[in-house]
Amino acid sequence: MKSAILEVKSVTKAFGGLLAVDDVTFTMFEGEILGLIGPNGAGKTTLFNVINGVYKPTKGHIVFAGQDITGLPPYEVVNKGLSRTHQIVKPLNEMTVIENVVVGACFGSENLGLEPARRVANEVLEFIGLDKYKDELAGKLNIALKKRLEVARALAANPKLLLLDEVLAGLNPTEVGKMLDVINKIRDRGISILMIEHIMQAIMSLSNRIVVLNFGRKLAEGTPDEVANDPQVIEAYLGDPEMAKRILEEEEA
Amino acid sequence: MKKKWMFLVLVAIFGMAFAQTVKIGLTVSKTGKFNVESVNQLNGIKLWQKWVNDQGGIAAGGKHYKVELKFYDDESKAQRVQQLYSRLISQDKVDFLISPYSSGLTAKAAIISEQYGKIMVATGAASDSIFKLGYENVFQVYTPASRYLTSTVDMIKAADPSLKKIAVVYEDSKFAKAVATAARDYAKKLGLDVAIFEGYPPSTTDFGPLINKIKASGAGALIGGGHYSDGATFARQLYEQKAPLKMIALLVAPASDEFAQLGDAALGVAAPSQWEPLVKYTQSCGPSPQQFTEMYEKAYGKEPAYRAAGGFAAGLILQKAIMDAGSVDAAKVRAALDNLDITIFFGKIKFSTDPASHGLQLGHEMVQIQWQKKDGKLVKEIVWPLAAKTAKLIYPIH
Amino acid sequence: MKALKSPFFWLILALTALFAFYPRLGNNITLRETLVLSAVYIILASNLNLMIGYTGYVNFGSIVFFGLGGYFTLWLVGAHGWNVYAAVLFAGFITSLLAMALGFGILRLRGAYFALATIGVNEAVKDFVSNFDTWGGSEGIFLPFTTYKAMGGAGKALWTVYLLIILVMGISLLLSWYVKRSKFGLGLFAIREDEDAAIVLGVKAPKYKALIYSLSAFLPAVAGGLYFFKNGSVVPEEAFNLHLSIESIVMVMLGGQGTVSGPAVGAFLYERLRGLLLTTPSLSNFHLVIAGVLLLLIILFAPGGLMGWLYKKWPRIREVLE
Amino acid sequence: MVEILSSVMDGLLIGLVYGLAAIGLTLIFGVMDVVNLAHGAIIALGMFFLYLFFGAGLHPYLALLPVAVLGFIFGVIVYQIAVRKIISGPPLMSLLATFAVSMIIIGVGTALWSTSPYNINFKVTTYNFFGYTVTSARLVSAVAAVLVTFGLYYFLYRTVLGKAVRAVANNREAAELMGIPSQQILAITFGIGTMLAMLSGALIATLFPFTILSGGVYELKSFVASVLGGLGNPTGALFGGIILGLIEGSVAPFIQVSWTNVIEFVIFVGILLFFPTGLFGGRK
Repeated sequence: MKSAILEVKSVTKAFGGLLAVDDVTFTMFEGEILGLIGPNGAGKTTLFNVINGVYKPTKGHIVFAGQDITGLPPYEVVNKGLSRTHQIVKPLNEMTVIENVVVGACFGSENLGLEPARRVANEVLEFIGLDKYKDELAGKLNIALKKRLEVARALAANPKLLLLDEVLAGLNPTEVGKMLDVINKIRDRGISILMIEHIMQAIMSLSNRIVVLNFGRKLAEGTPDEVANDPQVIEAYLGDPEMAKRILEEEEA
Repeated sequence: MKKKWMFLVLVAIFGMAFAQTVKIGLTVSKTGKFNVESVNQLNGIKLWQKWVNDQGGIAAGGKHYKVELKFYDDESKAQRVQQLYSRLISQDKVDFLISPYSSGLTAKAAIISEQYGKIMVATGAASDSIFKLGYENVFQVYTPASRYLTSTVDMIKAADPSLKKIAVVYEDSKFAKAVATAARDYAKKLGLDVAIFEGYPPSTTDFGPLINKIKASGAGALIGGGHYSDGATFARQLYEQKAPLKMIALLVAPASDEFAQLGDAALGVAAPSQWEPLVKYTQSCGPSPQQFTEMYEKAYGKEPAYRAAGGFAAGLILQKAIMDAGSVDAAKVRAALDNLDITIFFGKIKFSTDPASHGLQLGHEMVQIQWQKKDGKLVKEIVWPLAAKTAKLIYPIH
Repeated sequence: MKALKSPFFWLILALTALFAFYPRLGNNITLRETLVLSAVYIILASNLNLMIGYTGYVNFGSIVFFGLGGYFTLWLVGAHGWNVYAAVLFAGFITSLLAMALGFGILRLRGAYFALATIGVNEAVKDFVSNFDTWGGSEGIFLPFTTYKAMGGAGKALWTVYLLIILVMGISLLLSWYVKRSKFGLGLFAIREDEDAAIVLGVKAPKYKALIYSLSAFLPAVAGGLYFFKNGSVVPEEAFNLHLSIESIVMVMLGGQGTVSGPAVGAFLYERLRGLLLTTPSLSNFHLVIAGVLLLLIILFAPGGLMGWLYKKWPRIREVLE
Repeated sequence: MVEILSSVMDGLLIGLVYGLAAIGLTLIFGVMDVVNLAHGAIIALGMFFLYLFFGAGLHPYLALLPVAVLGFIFGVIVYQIAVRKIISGPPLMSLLATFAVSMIIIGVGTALWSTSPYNINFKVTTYNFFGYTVTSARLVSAVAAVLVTFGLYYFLYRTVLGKAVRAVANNREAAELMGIPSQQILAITFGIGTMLAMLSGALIATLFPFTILSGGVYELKSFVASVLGGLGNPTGALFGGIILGLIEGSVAPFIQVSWTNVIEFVIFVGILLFFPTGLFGGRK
């Protein structure tokens, strides 16, 4: 049995009266790819934000590589070796691609100086296939390249665990293929990956295990096959008329 | 042909001999809050320039120096004053300086004049503190702040020995604060209770809160104010709010003719004045008060305010010192100023030579004026000292 | 030392030397008085650029550092008999510390809120000092003339202070250059581009912001100390003149924010322009209008300022001018 | 006791006028995220417009109407020239653009009127209620401020155009999708904000003397009032103005008046830090 890299322990995050994440617990092991799925508004991105310290959980704990990191600010979390990407890309627009990645390397887990960071950045850009764009301004890239830049920056921090938030969304099939290659290559480097994804085929094929969230709660957990056949999960995704009605009512209120 | 040449050469030589000039530099607040007072002062200085040049210039050491004025607009801003005085000295190469209007600006200009060792005659600046910094080149024309309002207190005390409480409310500026502090101490010495002693920011336009406070204090008389714009506003709002005061004496503003624009709000308001057209001084040089007034009225079509007189006086004092020195050499003129002890149309002039207060005015004295109604028209009357009065003090005013 | 190989480093040194020695030749006081103002503007703009250009925080009240530096210096020299060198250094440090403490508070605000808060801080300090009797209240502090005599007379003291101001200008440019090339600077740029992203990438934004805020206070405070010492006095409306604060932003924009040379060039040009407008009688009434129109044109049509325009036109310039 | 009540009443009356100025500032911020640094200059311009119409023989209160119309037109022009292009840029750009406008206004104003003080000299009656003295000018200015505020609310909540303004404030993109021409709405909003600022300036001019530089003080007061009430919230700004007036009136009896400003700015920074959405919540 491999040791746990990330333990999410009864995490709850409330915004006012709304429970965005409601008492979620799961454990993730070293070297594994764990998929986090669920319908829109299920609280996936909120959970990411709690894990990497953007939000403080209302209740519960986050343990990373045996250390309690609950409530640490994001920059401390990165320093411990936990990086992430954003669903809505956040390139540093007026800086070049390589500078973006150098930022990741400089302020990542190894706290590199500028020169070594530049070497790391070059390696990462080559690894991820962005090297020919390295002197372009990040703001000028197309969306697929920006997504790759997100991954490159996170990777340059030399993480033990990488959180990927919908890196496939908005890409065309060829681009999706390229990104899947990148993710597999990252896994081969021994980096654990926790990923949110909507493209079912992709997540089912990539993940070792999957956690399903619905209305902030953990609905199911298991191997892709187990999850895919879980009636509750099917209901959540396909929905029943009752539920759709209920959601509508809630939204109007 | 030859004769004509000779003549031309002679003219040129004489021209050079007679075309000596003395350059005097200053800044004027053509814009900003001191605009009214400062332009008044400049008018006085320009009148002096014309007066002395019409006589062929300043006669000293067998030469005649035509007076040339060089001035810039300081916008009533302290930061401009220092730049411009540096410029006057280093770029325009003026020989002597006259101060800007107001103690605050003069204090700034004085530093520059001292740093470069240029003589500056300070008019329109009453603060004492400028002269406590160890300067050697700055000479004050006005009665200093420490003696500015003391005779006002005397006047009130004489008019109403039963008065117990007064309020001192002043503009928070270098000049007004110094004056008010001296007045408070003097009033206390005379046994008066200073119920309020408070400054307001120079930019104040709403005196409501202060007036409410004055009413609440039960003070019978108010002395204070600062410069023209705040003083005029203060007086107007005191009138509108019906402040129950028996006497109001404000600095600077009521001493200007423009104060009459306030109409009924001006009535009864008193002010200390550095000079008034009706004063009776016997001059030892320069024009008499009456001659000066006539000259000024002819040039500008209105009665001179004391700032205009102060401007003229500053020029006249410098002129007298150059004449005494017999040259425009700075050291000699400085010595002449130190030794000056004269009476001119503006009053007595004598400077302190004590190193601790060098340049402070020791000779000059204040008069008190009050706005009264004469034949249905608002007029300024001299009401104190009693020997010089042109009308009786109205007391109480409400 | 890698710095020694950079032409830009030598350019800064040469410029500083030129400022220092050119007016000294022939004892040209007129030139000195012009240059001292340029130098002060360059110091203010350069250090403000650390906040606006590097970090993306619009400090509208940066002049508060300059004013506090002036006040601490004149108070220590005038009332406590310190020599001016010790006083300006102390003023620099204490102002920096105050900025650090303040920074941890107001740097939590972003965008317009931060800008408004800095205006509020400047005005609060100005009004406080106007009422603070230890510092002379609204009258300010005037130095006794003996202070200059102790430095070998006013003439000599003014030259000494001038050279010190030029020195501070040189250090400002070097600091700006050094920060830009450092890891610290990289972190600041990341904050400027997207603070949330920078934090997630590991940039300790609160610490970095407070540090740069405090750093951007040090040299202006020292310069304020020297400048007001040279003027012989300091009064609240001159020390905490919000207008000069905003003019500094104009200088930064004019030259090009985020570059090292831009703010300096902008400050120099702005001072020249302002001097020209103020002393030309036909234009002096319109100096504000002309400056305003110029600013508006820059914002609407050349937001990168002069350097941005140059870079666009001749991209190779980037290799020499930072 | 009467004295303290007088102070409080005076504070309330002037506070309403401050509130009107602050609404002009906060409306523009709320709808388009622009902190209008030309606000003070525009207030001063309102004072001088009133002065011009008054000089032409109009009663000052009657002159408020043409001032309002001019204010609206002026605001739309300023928006089209200086603000439109940079409305989506970083906050620095709109701050500087409006500051540039302020420099131009003050520059032209100084050339025309110098920086000397001006006065609106008209007949002012003084009333006395149980020992509280108040001038008609103060009463009228406060009532006018309240009326204009009601007018604004009627516009925002009862007219189609006003509802469009609120929609754009809420979400510009969504409003555009619904077919609301957002550029026109923004221009109109800037016009209204400018109009309110000019009206408040005109009302202040009936009370106190003014110079072309007077706007600065009221701009800062508007900042304080709008931040107190929550930036972007017009009702809050009105109450912010009242609070400011009350502070000015009611602290006077107890401390030196010159400390009032220190208190105001400390509150200002404090509110920004600890209640960034103000005492009454942010934009609505």
